[in-house]
Amino acid sequence: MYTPSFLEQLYRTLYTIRVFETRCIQLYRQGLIVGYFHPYLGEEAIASGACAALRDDDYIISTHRGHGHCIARGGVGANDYSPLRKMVAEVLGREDGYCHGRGGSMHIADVTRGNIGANGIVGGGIPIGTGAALGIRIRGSDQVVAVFFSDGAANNGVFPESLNMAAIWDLPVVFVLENNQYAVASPIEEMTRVPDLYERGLAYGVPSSAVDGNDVLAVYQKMQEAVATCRQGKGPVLIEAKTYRHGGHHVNDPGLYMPKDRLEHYKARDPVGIGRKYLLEQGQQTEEALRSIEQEVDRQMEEAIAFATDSPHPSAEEFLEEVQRS
Amino acid sequence: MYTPSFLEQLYRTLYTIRVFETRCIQLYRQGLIVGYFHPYLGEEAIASGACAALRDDDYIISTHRGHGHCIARGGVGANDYSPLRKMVAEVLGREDGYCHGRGGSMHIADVTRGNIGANGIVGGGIPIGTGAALGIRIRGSDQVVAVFFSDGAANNGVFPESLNMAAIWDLPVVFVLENNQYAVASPIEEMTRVPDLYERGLAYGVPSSAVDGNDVLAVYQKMQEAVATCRQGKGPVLIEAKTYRHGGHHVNDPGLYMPKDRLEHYKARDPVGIGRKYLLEQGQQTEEALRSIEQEVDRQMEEAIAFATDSPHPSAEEFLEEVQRS
Amino acid sequence: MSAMATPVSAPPARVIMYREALNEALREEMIRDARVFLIGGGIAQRGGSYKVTVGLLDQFGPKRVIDAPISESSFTGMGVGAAITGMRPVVEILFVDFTSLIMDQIVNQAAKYRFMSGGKGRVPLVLRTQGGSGGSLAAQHSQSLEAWFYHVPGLKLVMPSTPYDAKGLLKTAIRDDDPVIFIEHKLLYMEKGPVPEQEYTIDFGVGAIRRPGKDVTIVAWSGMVGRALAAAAKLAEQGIDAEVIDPRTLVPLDKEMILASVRKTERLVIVQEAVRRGGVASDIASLVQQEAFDYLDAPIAIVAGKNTPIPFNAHLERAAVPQEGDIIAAAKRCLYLS
Amino acid sequence: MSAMATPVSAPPARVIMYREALNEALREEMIRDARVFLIGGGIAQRGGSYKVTVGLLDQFGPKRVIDAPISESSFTGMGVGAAITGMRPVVEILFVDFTSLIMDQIVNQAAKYRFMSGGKGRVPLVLRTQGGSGGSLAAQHSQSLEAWFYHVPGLKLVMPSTPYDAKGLLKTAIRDDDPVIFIEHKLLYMEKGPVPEQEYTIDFGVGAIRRPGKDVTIVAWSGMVGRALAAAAKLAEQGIDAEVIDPRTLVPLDKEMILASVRKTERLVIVQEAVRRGGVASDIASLVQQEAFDYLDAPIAIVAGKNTPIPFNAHLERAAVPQEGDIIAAAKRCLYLS
Ligand SMILES: Cc1ncc(C[n+]2csc(CCOP(=O)(O)OP(=O)(O)O)c2C)c(N)n1
Ligand SMILES: Cc1ncc(C[n+]2csc(CCOP(=O)(O)OP(=O)(O)O)c2C)c(N)n1
Ligand SMILES: [Mg+2]
Ligand SMILES: [Mg+2]
Repeated sequence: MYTPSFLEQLYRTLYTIRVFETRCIQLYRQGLIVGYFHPYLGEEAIASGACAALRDDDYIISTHRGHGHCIARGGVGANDYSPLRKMVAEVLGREDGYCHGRGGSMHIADVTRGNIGANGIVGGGIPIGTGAALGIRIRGSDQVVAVFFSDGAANNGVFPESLNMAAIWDLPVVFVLENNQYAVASPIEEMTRVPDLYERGLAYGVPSSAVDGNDVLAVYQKMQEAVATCRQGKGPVLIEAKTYRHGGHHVNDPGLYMPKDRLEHYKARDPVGIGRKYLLEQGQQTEEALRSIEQEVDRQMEEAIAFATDSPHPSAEEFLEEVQRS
Repeated sequence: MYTPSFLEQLYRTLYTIRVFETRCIQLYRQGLIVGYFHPYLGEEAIASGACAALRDDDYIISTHRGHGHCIARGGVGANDYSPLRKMVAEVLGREDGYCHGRGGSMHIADVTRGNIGANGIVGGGIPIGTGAALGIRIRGSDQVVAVFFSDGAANNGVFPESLNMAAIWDLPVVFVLENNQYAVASPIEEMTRVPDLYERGLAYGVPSSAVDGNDVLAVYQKMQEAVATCRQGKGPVLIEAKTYRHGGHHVNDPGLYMPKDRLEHYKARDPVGIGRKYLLEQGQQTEEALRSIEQEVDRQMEEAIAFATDSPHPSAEEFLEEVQRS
Repeated sequence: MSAMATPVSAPPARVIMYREALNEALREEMIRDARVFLIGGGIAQRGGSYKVTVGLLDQFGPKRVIDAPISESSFTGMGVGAAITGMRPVVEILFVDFTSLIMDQIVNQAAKYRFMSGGKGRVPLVLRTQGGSGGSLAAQHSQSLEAWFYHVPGLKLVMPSTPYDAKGLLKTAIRDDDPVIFIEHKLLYMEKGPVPEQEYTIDFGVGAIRRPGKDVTIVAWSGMVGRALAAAAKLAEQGIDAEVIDPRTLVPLDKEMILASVRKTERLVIVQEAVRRGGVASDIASLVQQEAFDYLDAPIAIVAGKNTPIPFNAHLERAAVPQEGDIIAAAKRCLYLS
Repeated sequence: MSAMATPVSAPPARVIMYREALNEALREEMIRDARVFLIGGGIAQRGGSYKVTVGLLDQFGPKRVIDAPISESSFTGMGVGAAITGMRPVVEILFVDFTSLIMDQIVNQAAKYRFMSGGKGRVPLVLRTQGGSGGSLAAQHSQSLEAWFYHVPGLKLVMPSTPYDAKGLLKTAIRDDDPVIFIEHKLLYMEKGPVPEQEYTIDFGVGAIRRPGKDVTIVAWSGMVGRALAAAAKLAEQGIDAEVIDPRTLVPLDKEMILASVRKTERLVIVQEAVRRGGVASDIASLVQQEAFDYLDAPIAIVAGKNTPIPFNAHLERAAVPQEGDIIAAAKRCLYLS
């Protein structure tokens, strides 16, 4: 059904995100990364599956937990790992980072690839992404926007506001709600009476449904359907991808409040493992071929780290000159 | 089923609101009232029916279209028309008004009667009313809050935010959505795909339903049930009362965009007329008895106008002294 | 552009209203650039509460003149997103009081995006809004909140006082590649003034000397310019020759024009409708005392709104904001004549 | 209260952290008054991102220590409604940057309700929040936005710099019948200082002379007080005797203390972490030049944040906000020593 090369690329994305987060957590512990750092571990399938359904001229908008989206959208491919280098450089605050060290983990944007960017305000990106879709509708093109956000952001009033406006103006936007069931330490069951958050979309007449967020192909298929709806001019779709973090909210949160059995349940349904299995079984690749992909990613990650640590800090003088001119 | 005196009081409220608005519009045209003035004509049954289901120690919160709520809650009774005088004085900006002329039509509050007040920010009162309910829950009393707002306000993100928090904390608040099908000149059909706005409540697990907002007894019954749910500690209820303005958005808006046939349809179902019929038929009152109530209200309104026009403007000197002290 | 409001050699201009001038600016820029679109409450069908957008729906259709639900925070954010991805939105917020609902999208998103993205992203968004008191609209529809935006790096801030400036500055704002806060005044919409037929724009950061004078400098903007000029006329009758400066844009600010005037008059009165505490006037005063310390012959006087929400009652409302007499008194105080 | 930070005859006080002092204030006021409750994000179970509310859930239960969804605008509004109807909410907004989401409820509702209701309603609400840069939290988690609140009639504004003040001022804030904005600083939470065991409160509007001096007055608040004191120490080594004043509350402001000091030193440096343009420093400068014009021997110097969003990179972050050296240089400039 899916070509091996497609499944390979999906897996490469999944695995790259996994390696990026794992290694960056180590860099954080070594003091090389500072500030806030929110890993996407356990949620890799959502960004990977969703972005695979997009065209080059589409847009995405991301969150504070944005490394996965940036990598998936950045198009790390067999022949181009440069996005990884710019990512690592940015989370290290270096001049060669996506934002020349001005943004950091919470504000990575990749305008050239249609990644409008991460956001430090929970929910802040939802109307912005919806506005990109408004621009598309005005221009009359058939581009699509994917707006990523999580369950906590769904309680910011801008979510229903944006949903409603997307609905009445038939905007080509897919709301990808990454329901990892926590906003920091607040469990979804305590933050709403209806933990199936896609029901909120129905109240606004938006086609809405849930999907297994740990299954990259399930996400991809859902997203493909949603994107098709958008491209046909039928307006927005809401996808609630159910998932779970593999750890705490950020690097320094041990996540002790997460019930062990639930965590184990989700870890057993590891998105990277599931993607690997697809590539082995549906993609009919050998274990060896997979290992070679993994080794290549591992190697590229080390190169990215070397690149980033070699990259200079942005110059304070230049910065002050810029400020002076502003 | 209902006692004549209960129906009489309901009708007195309906009729008082009608007379207040009608006469004030004349005062506005005479230049005695200035600023924004949003009549409640056509919606009288909602405030009258809903407030009748409340206890003296309950709270309400109102909107920019708030005269009806203030009169209904103010408890204009056979023997006390003083609220009417304070109302007229306030919309005339006089010292004897509810707010000593500082608030005006858009900010009338009657703290002593648990009317938290009108609001110039559409939707602004929704979280405030919900917060009154939070206070009740913390104190552990069985008071209830009625939050009045209209379809336009339902699109302000604070509505779903507040609905959700009321739901998770089982707050004793009745959201009374006065769906008059317009926000200024914007028709509800253009502002949402799902004009049955109560469906938004369902998405948050809040018992929600619609009622004929022109039928004062239907509103009263719905409200009674909702208030009972709240007093039992079961949390919030959303009531969508469908209605229609009898004219434009404010005094100076002729409302030409309102389709004639729809307007006629609703005028034929005039809430004051319906309340009158209830009193005549269920209440078994004579036409003559009704006329005498009406004449009394008419007379009281003229007295209120005389009182208000006699009331002094607030003193600028005192005002400046207050400011100085602040 | 010359620093004076009207170009010296321009042919005699038509006289039109402030709101008509704004309408022309929007219309011309929408014709000129297909990326420009408008979004706000009641701006399409109704043509706006103050009739600024009248006729634009008919001319440009509902895709470019959009009536939005009462979801200010999100439709402003949508403007931000559209701007980032290549459009030129003009977002209208009916009253500056309601910008309290959209500060996140303006301050944390629009103003910072260019910087946070390392200069790669731009947000060419115009926020049109309207402030000031007058007309008994009470505490939530009468504020002057320019100081909030003035304090935020990444925003430009425009406050036109004449039809001529309204048109020229709005056109410049729409062509700017960064976010511009454009604050109109509710009492000015029906004011008339000369506006040339031919196309023009007005550079940001260039103030206008509304009345040359030598005895005292009066700086005022938006609704206060007229009041300052009226005060200056009365002062002239008393032999006091006031220079009235309208900075027109507060960010960027034509500091040099103000400093040059103060070096000449050695006295400065700053008039703002906003409450005094923490207002823009304080900041201008702080700059002038810093850069023209040795020229000042008297303390800089600030004439400003009182420390109160605006009252509904018209008498109190008037007492709450600067009147002609307050400006005259302040100017005389600077001249040690009171 | 004496104007000094610590009462003169108090017994030797414990030394505790700023965040512990805040915790004690909350705990004591919650014991004292059953109407006091807390609402915010992650304040109950987790005890707050900066551990200020640790242990309060256990002691007071989930009805009075409430973890709210990410619905800042509404849970702040709920605080307003609870306050109007007899409660004493302490609303926590994790970062002052996020107050951009709640300005309507604070400015249009809380601040104006007393006035609009003709004095009949009161809003005894405390908004606790936290600002400032440090720690590479980047542009949306590092702002200093006190100027927004400072400009709004009806709000009080408290910015404690020591554990002692944090406790005493928070207790006063909770007992106040009107809305109080209480802004902590992220770099101060772990700072230690003496805090007496016995109960005390601190009156609003009473500044503290942190270091007496005669050559130059330095006014600083919140995170900048420490930096000003460090600068003063260095200045002392160079024979310059700086007086450091911490106003502690910006509204009401202890103007008299500042004026008295300036009349003595004849020179003033104001230090704020916020960007210069439109900041509180400008307003204080405008007041002082007005009321102590004849005493000033040099222009008032403002040392402030640069006109930029705060960068992520730590080097740039430092360059964006005032450092010790900047304060020293400004003081010397005032003394014409640079
Ligand atoms: C408006 C706002 N409120 C609070 C925060 C603090 N905060 C940062 S991440 C976070 C949790 C967000 O939860 P969710 O949206 O579910 O995203 P997730 O972390 O699960 O990806 C919170 C509360 C913030 N950054 N912005
Ligand atoms: C936040 C906000 N946006 C816009 C306005 C301008 N405005 C005043 S009344 C109104 C319409 C409100 O519609 P709705 O909530 O349906 O109330 P109704 O007038 O029908 O009672 C609008 C848009 C406002 N006052 N506040
Ligand atoms: Mg989450
Ligand atoms: Mg309506």
